[in-house]
Amino acid sequence: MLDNIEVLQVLEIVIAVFMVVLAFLAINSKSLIKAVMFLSALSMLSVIGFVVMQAPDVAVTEAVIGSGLVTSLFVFTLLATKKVGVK
Amino acid sequence: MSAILLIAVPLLAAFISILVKKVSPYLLLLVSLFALVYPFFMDMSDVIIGGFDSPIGINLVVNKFALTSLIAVNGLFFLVVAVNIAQYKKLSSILLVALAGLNGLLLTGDLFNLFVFIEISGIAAYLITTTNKKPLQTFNYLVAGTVGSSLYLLGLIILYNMSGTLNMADMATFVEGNGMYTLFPFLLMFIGLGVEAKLLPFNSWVKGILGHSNNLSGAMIASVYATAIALVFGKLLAGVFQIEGTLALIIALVLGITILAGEAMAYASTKAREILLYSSIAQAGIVILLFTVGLGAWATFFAIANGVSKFILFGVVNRLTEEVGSDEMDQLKGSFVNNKLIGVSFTVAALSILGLPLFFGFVVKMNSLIGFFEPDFVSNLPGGNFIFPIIILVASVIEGVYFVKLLTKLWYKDSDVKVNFTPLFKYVVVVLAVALIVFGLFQGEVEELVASLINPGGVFIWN
Amino acid sequence: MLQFAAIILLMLGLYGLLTQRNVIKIIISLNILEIGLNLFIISVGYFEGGLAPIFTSETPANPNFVDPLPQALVLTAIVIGVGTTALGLALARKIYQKYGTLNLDEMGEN
Amino acid sequence: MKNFLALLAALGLGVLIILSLQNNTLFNEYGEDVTGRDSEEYGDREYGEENPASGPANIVTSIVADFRSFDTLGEITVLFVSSLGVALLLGGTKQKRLDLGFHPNFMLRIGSKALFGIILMTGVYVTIHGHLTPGGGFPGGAMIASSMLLLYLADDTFRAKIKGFKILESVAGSLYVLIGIAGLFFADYFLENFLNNGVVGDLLSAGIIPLIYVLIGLKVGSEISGVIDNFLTEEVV
Repeated sequence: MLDNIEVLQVLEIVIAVFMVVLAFLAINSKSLIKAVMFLSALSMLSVIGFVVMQAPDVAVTEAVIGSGLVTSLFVFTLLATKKVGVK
Repeated sequence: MSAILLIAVPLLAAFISILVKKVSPYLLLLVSLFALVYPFFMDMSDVIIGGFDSPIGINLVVNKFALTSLIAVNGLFFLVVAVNIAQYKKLSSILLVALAGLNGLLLTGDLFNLFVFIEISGIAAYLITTTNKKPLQTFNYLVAGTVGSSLYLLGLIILYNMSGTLNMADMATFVEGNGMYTLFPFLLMFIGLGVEAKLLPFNSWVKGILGHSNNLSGAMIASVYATAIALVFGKLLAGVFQIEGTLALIIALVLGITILAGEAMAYASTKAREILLYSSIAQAGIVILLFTVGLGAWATFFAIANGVSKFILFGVVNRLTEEVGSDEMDQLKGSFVNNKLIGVSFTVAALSILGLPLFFGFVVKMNSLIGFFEPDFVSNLPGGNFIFPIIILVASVIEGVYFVKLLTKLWYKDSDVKVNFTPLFKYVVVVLAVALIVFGLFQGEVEELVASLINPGGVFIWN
Repeated sequence: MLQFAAIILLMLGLYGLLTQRNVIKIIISLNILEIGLNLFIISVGYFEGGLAPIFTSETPANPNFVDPLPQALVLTAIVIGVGTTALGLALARKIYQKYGTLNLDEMGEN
Repeated sequence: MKNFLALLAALGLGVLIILSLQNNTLFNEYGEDVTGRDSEEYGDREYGEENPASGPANIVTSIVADFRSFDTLGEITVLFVSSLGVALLLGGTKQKRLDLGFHPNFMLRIGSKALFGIILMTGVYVTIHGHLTPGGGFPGGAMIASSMLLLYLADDTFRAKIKGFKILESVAGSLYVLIGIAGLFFADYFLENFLNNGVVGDLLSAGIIPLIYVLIGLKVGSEISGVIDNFLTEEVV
């Protein structure tokens, strides 16, 4: 049986690795809409990071603002500049 | 009366002004006049916000340095607004926020609060530059500014991790005892502010912004903001981080290169606005260099003299450019023949920056140079007593060459360039030019005023 | 562990800012930098076994809270980040209107 | 070559951060205890205590809206000025809704309208309980704005009444500053809490803080709604 602290440590490592990978993908992805989605996922993972580090206030704020509203603003900009193939 | 009103009143006016669009320009004029007059009636004591003593709460530091800075910056701000507001009524609310941000920068005694005010005044500045109608250049400015403030925040957090405080006075005590460990975080904060202050190599945005500036944005960024940021640098360098040794040498060398590179690029340019903007890069370098080596009192007045001159120079050149349609020196040839009064004021401002006798610029430049050789001036740089005065002198010589070149072109005899200046602008420019001369003539009085800024202990700002 | 990820995010954000030539990508890099910075700030206040800084009816006497100040700072930083991002995206639209592209290399002006 | 230099700069930043942190404990066990930091005093109260120096049960809230409330005033100013900027850049006299490229079907329309109410209520709840539970004015206001966003998505011709947002924004912001100035008169300092702090943990506690958080929530909500509206319109060509 793993105790709480160990579970947390494993979780931390997993989140950390995924965050770095997502950031790398967001920067290097050719498609803009994919890059925005990677950024959104990265922001969502950072929310878990904030919860792990005992910062629930920050987590709630980042979840709503960082991954919700900012992503929608990005998508609207992409739609307005007609760079996405949605039709 | 509490200094907090200098920030609270513009903010309140800004929030109200979006509802009453029609009267908002007058509101702006009224509030900026208030901000200019209010410092004269302010109590000289620190202000606590929220009822919690610093470092638990945030405090505002009110001392002679803050008062001097506030009067200079708010005065310039008022003039810029008064001259330009009729043309840019749409920006009233944004300018009110900018005023609150600038006052906050100069007053706050908390390092994180300073970051907030950097962002407020920064965003207001990006929006002021959107009037240039050059979105790409504004975007570059925004990215540079945001990265700069992020680096500032990073440095601040590393310092917080070491010291456990965000208060400037407490941080100064901590830095004094732990000079070595604070080297890198300080460097980050220095770079962060250096972006706004146009220091090399973080000034790639400057050309895009000031090279396409208009009446409002040129005077705002090159005069008001430049003065304010230089004085904030002074506040940090003289009050919080009294750097010395290798770090001081590295920073001073960066500044020296900034000065010489700025002057060289100004020399090489043929466009009037570019000459001025590269010259302001060099001037910013000189001011911050003076703060770095510990000649804070004169550096303060150097920044103010530069701000006043730049107001005239950018104001006139932008108006000329607007009318002629180009800022190539050859196109502007002879512009002053039909505008003698403006021409004389422009010449006074240019010669003052150059540091010729009779002008305010001379008094500050000479005294700053003398400061290096005073017997009780202990330079915190190895060999600093000689290298840096020489750099400043060389810079002045190059300035002399390109300003004389610019002036001879602008005063060229045969010309059909006719530019109309609004009467208000004319008066303001002439009054400022007269002020430059008056301050230059009453040299003794100015020196006394500056001496009163320096306390017996040699400590210049902190009380 | 998370503070290392934060530093790597900071580095990736800076790298992206310096190499990307697309306006949207630059704003994305800026956001990555900001997320890294926020995580870093929180990690400065965290220590293992610390409690979230909220008093409830179950809070023990002498609670061992994590440092709440960095959390308050991050709240401020997140909101400021949204402000600059929104402004940057609005500028991106203006740039697109003017040049017809979002790529800095295709604008023929710099 | 340019990429290499960028890589070098990024690596330099990382290495220097790590080096500058080695002389303290961050890398052994994250940060340290709050002992010795200024923040030691922020949590200086107990659950159920009557009228402490700062009332909220949530310590982060007490920093954001009480100890360092001035920062927060600056922060909403940042949001205020950037929403003004977005309006300046994207707004105009001739505006139409941005074509999203799809028409919402029946399910989306009904579902969004049902969700609108729920999200709005959640936003209000989070705002009002900001001094007791995680959340507060910023996420609460953002949730209110998200509910507005849903309305936009549910109906591709929907335009909100921008004027209403403006009034809300202006009034909330002005009231925040006025509460601050009231502190100057009723107590001694700007933004000082001039009401009784009550019992830590009660809904009606912490003096002016819930009031400030509600104002922040309204202001953030109306500002972000305004930003969304501006992003979802385009000029008529």
